[in-house]
Amino acid sequence: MPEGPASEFEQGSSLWKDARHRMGQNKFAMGSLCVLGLMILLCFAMAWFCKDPNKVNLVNKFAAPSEEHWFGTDALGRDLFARILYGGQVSILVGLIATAVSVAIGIIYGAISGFIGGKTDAVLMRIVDTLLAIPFLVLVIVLQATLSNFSGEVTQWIVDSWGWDKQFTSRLTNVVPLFFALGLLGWLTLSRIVRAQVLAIKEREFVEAAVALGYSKSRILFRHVIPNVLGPTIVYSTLTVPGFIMYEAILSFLGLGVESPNSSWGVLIKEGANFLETEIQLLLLPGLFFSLTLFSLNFLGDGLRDALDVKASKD
Amino acid sequence: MSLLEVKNLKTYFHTRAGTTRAVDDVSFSINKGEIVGVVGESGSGKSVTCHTMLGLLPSPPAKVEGGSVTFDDQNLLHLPLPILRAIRGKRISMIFQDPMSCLNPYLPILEQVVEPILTHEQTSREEAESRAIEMMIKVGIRDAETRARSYPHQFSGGMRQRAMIAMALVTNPDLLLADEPTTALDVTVQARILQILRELRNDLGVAVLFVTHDLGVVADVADRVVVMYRGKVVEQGSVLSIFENPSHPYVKGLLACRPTFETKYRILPTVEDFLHAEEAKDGSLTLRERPNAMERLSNLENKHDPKDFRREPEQTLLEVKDLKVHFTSGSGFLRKTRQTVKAVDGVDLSIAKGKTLGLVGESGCGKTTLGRAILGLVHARSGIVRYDGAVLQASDMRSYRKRMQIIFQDPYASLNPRLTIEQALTEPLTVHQIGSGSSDRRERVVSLLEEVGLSSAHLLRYPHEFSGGQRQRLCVARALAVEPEFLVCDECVSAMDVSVQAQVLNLLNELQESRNLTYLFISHDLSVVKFVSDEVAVMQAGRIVETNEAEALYRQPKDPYTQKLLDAVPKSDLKELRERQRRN
Amino acid sequence: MKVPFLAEVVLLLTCASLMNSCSERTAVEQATEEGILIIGNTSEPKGLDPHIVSGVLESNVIRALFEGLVEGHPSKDGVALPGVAEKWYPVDEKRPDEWVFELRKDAQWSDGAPLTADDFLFSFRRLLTPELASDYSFMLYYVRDAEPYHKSQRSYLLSRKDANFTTEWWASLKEIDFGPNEEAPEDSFNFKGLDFLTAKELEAIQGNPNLFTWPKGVSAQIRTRLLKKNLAFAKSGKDLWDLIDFGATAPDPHTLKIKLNSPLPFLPEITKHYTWYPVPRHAVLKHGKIGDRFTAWTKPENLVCNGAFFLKSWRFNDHIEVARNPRYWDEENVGLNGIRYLPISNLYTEARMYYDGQMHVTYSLAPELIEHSRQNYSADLRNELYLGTYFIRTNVTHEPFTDSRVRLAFSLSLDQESLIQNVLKGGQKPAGGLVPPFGDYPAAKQVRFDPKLARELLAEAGFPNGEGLPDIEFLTTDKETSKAVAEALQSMWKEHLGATIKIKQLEWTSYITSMFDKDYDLAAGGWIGDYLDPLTFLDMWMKGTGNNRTGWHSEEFERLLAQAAETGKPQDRYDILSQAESLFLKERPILPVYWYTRNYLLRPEVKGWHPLVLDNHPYKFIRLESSPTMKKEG
Amino acid sequence: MIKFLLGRLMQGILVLFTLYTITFFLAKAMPGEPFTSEKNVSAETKANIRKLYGLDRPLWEQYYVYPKNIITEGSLGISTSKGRPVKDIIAQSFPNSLILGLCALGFAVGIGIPIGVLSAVRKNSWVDWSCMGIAMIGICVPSFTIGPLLQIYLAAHLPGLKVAGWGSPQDVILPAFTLGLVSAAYLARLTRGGILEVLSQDFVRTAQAKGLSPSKVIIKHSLRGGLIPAVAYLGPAFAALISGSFIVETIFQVPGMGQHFVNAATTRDEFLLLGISLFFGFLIVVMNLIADLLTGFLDPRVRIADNPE
Repeated sequence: MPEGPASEFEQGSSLWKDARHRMGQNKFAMGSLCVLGLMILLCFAMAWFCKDPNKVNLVNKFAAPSEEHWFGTDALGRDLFARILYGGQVSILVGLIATAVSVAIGIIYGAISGFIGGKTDAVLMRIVDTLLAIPFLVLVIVLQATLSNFSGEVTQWIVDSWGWDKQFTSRLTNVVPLFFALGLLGWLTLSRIVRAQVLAIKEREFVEAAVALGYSKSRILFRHVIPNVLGPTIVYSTLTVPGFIMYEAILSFLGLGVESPNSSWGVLIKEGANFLETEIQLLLLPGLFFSLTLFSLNFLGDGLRDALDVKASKD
Repeated sequence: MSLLEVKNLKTYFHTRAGTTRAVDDVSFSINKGEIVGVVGESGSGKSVTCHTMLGLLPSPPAKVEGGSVTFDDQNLLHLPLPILRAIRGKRISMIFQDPMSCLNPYLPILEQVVEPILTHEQTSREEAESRAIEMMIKVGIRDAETRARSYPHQFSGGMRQRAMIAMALVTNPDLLLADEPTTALDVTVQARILQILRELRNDLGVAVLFVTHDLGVVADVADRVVVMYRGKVVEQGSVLSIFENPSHPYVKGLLACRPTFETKYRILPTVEDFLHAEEAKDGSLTLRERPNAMERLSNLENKHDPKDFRREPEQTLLEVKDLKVHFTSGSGFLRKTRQTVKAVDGVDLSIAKGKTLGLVGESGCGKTTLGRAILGLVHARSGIVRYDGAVLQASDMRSYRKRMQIIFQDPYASLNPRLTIEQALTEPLTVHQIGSGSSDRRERVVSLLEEVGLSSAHLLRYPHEFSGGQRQRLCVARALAVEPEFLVCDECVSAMDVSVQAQVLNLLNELQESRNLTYLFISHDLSVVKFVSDEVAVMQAGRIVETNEAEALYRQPKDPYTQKLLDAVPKSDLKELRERQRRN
Repeated sequence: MKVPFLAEVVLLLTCASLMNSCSERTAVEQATEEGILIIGNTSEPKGLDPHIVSGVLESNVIRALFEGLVEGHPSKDGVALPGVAEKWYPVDEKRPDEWVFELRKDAQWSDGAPLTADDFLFSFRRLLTPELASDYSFMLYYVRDAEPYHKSQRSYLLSRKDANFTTEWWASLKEIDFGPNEEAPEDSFNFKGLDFLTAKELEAIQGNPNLFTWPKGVSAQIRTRLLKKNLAFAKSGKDLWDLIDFGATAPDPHTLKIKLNSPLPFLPEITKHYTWYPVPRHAVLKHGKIGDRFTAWTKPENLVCNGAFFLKSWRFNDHIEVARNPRYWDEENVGLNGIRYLPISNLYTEARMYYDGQMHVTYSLAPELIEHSRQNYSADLRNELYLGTYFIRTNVTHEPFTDSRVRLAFSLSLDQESLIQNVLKGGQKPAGGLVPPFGDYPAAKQVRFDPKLARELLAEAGFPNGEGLPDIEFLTTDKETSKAVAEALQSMWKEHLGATIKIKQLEWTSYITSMFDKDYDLAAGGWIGDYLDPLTFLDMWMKGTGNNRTGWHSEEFERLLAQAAETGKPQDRYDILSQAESLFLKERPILPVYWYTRNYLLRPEVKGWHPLVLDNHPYKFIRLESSPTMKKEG
Repeated sequence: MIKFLLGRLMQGILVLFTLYTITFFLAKAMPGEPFTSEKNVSAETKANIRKLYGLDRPLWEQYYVYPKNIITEGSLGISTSKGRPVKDIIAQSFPNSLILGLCALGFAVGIGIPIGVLSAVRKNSWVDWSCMGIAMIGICVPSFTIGPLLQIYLAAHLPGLKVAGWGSPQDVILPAFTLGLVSAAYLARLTRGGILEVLSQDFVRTAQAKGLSPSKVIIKHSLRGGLIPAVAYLGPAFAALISGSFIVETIFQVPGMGQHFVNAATTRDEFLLLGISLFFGFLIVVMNLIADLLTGFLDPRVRIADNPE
């Protein structure tokens, strides 16, 4: 499909231009966008001015919030604020990239399944059924085993041939398999939703018009069908982000993901949950950042859906 | 005393974009047992008036700004909701335009018909059901006892509308609000429904407020007519007086722009020929009559003899031989039997280059499927389609796409809502590699737009920003972008107001002349088909029952089915009206 | 459609909870009254067959159901009380390599069958039956001929009494491996091993000697002879059991005589381990053959036992309940009417259930909750020394740990005290050596925190201030606690040595596998003693032992262990073992960090529960006394 | 109908077989093996136990023996970690998971759908926002947080509720709540969307014009169509709910099936793994089928599908 991706991109610009206009009028969405922007600013820019998030000070564990440590310290005396910000980097990236990967796969897979229909559809959907039943943990353990050596080699290769900083590179090569794993697993339900949407869109006359105009199947799929299923898909995919972020925590404990002592919101929350009786702020503070981000992401998704819904502005 | 009186009703819509005065100072009344037609094109406020009466408008954005609707000495607009609910469906019932979307697809028909009884009366379910079935029989649903438990989608359009009517009448209401009840129906069905409404009025004394955009229908059924334009009543009076002697320019235009069997000219007049509307900044409207409108109309009539300019046929462009398209149903689940529907069952036809073949038939007769099968959009089971001498194969269909195009019924649904006009029109050029480079293509797009009466200012807009007529022009422009020789027009004006319809029909005629196009014009509207076609084919149940020169076919139908179709068309010429007046 | 059903469920639930709320008593109060001890037991047992299971939690149940030759003391470590045996003594006090156990005459099984020495012999044989594939068979290897039988060393057993083989040779035959060789190509005879070949296969080799590759040092004459003997035996269809001269014998139904390979002064200690418990011969054979692993004899309705309790009910993954065994010989002194074991794998849930009054004893206590418990349940919080050591394995085949100075440096830079106080919080003891302190064994004090010396040693090894050290991978498991410990250690090594440590967290089996494959630099680990002797900590570091996994070995170390095995006098033996430990610590292939303590919660109404380093509290001495006030928290 | 069911049955068998193949090779690809232990187990013992489980046989043989045994003996193998037949493990733990899953589903449906409806009816009001906010919390807050919170702040103070355990009927309340929360939240959102879609359709106006009360309009005319997206979601979700959840089961001490997914993987118990994966796959196949049938029941139009020949 030669013109597929290119035309989608071309399509994208005008689609978003139009959507942006409508977004501007949605106060909730704009507010959410601001919160999200602030969060990204905090985690990616502000974090550089923070304390070392991995500086252990065993004596000063569970310190109360102070000028020195804004949010206090954790069980090993590390600055909680810095850990939340640095953890946010991983979690935001995981959330966004894994969602993007799964949305990309899910949309294309679901769209193809729904668009072609018939036997292909049945086969593709049964494949989804099969994949849904594969034990997740087993897959992760196998992935971990195969990828861990691989990522080490890749790190070495990047360091050798491009001269990148080793620390940075290894952090990157450690997290990338994680995105891969999560994105690979997250698209299953999404593809079902997309498929249902495509089945409805397929019957619309403009698709038939496109056939009549002699457009290729891939062009019709990418330019006429998929853009029209984006709205509901976006809303659903914002709902999957929290799942991804929490999954990341579980994977990290299995050796796939962020490497100790680095952290992420999921890991902070998971660890914090163990201090419920005694140090509940270890759960609440990362939880606050996490929830705030997800709330705004969700409202943003809703706003986007409305903005992308051309029908909504028809009167 | 009148049954219902609307006085100075004002309903406005307040949206972010501004205030729309949907109903602006409207007054009229209905007496017991009277059928009043409310006529206007879409957006004239006729439906909003109806909905306002029963408080069915979503608020916000709608708001009643003034006036009263008096029914039974009560002002419906100020009734508390529970009391209004007791009137809804009991004293005043309503029928809506689209029986498919207005019947709940998830519930059996019977369930929906008994619902008003069970809601408003203390009756046992059995009794309610028997009454419902009785009413369904009365409105002409065959085998009502057995079919009552079917779901809406298992009914044909006409049957659904009958079910709607049954549902509305089952509580013996005093007033029936019928909002475009026949618009989506075939002529024969429409004729039957109109007949039923008349009978009901005669038998039960039900008053009917009949809302429609079709003057022909109004002439057929109504006692009095209220003509609305842009939220205002522009004229009201008895049917005869309006048809005989319209005073308002809009009404004059409306009457003139409908093609009838008698229409002889090639270019239809439009409402704009008669009416000049000026919108002031505050939204108020000034309507002025264009001078000499009638004069120009008669000029048109004189100048264009339809047969004048038509060349003799040169060659056959399209030939269809024994085409069959079958659908199977039942491969879905929960269905016991597998059925084959012969949508197109052995059709032969041919169209000469530069000519228009009209294809008429009722919905479900297979005419749309035939059109699509010719273009290879639907897989044909057997038969041959020969185009320009060559037999079309499914495998090389794409190379013919450039030469054969289609225009669909619903211009909104057939434009991708996510593409700007420029994108939508440039795309076929890119795909078929017409024009060199983007600037050349852009020029072509602009000239296409101008050809269909739009301008380059519209390039960056989205379909939803256009009116229905403009959208259909866009569809035409898109179809023309690949410079086809042959166009299938599938009910392409059916959903339009007459004034818009006139514009589009004029456009099609102009294009045929300028580009020497060949049309297959599919429609259920016999008047329109007659207006555009050189030759007309009548289709019934997947077969063509009669083909003839347009004039000849309408004058002397050979097939009884053609005759039946022609009879069903509402007669709105003055002669007929006077005759009816006399009868009454 | 769904609503009425749902309403029903809700109604039902409400009714049930209302009814229950009428009786405000907690589960513990009720159980105390009934004399039932509710005890946390982490997880669902893999079974209750003493010969098949190998875990602590299984042993907790088995100890209630079965009784061995001797019984543990409720409050003293290393003291044996009469169990099935009334009396026991070594035949020769000076060289305790033969023991006599006099069984009580009234010993009987819970179904009334008499318990005799035969049951013990049957049990020993069953444990050693190769087909049973018991993990813990080696616990019987002390007994004469137990090992060659269990390992099916047919060639060895056939040859040792043959006059044609010299004594030295057949002694060495034990070392030459005729067992399975996994490196040989599959389906080859070497892959199966000479000892496991059938008569047909042996005949094939006789016909074509190239089919089997003999180990080095086996002369052609001996080859022929071995082959012949093996063939004759395989043809005879006899069991290997008939060939051995098994150390355990029963001169009469109530006497058990056990002949050991070498002197073992602490044999009674070892017999406390459940692998030495008797199983009912009649019941086991009723449900299968001696070597059948999956038989129904341990099902609640079939299980026959000889302990203070019998199996009352077993709801998979929910609970196991045992009840007082009326046929137990000492029934009148059993304090409990029953014990209910709950398989609670979530530490936090367990603690919360305890706080909620649902159990008497927890299995353990999460470090995060120790402080909370200390404040709110100070009387209940137990903190007891446990026979276990937490250490870090070094991979001595990986740079830089090939150098003992580096290993020492890494050990010396561990701030054990700080780790215990701030991270573990369970009152653990900084490990001075490998073997935790108990009894008369002199605990080592070689391991300490000395960052200055550590830096010097590291510099000496060529890594001043950690320069030149490669990135070091620290392998640990997926538990939250191990993560916190790893992060703390990571920062210590960073601070004191300038080493860059990468923490690699893996789930349990992957972690063990990585360790097996020596795919690590440093690996967290620990060891809990099986019995009360230093050997349980020391013998795993011998060459080729399954649990070594560091790649380290030392001939001197092994010589010392062999010498200890031949030493009968306990104090002398301890001294030799202590020397071995000291040598081990000097080399330091592992970095001992702390000695375990057990932290758990225990209700005050539980009496007779005393600290024991093996945590094997004999249930018969425990009793419950109602305390007057018990309320729900808050 | 019968043909349709037969077709889906065939597809289901294919799905299960593919699932078996993938899981089998994944299980073999995991590092370590069932008898990996930190105990000092001799090579001979390991060889014996491998033989006992048939793990010494060639891979292809192991590959076909397992399905063969399912068909011929109805056996799912013997768990290497629990030492008992996999069938028994499923038979003993699935009923508990089923009860818990049903209650969680009941809760999710009982809370999620009304909230969704309420939200849709009061669209863009504070009711809508707070309902959707609650739903969002339900989606955001992981069960390993909500579970302990319930234990500490609810169970410890309320008489009749236990922190954990699985003995009396009320023990199901907290785990079912925890397990069902996410589903309830999703359902609320899906229902809201579905109802809004239906409410914008013309037949709702017809119902209003008949004089029906708003509640009747919602219940009778909107709910059925509005629930279709929720039902489509419920199919796989239900399979996931009744197959148990590791986290909820370990927090609340429920003897369900979910923990076996994790334990089988971590102990490399491949027979248990295969057994429960196939069982889960079977549930998914059945639930999707039921969801499809239910959609057909809710939407009479789906029952007719016209396909060109």
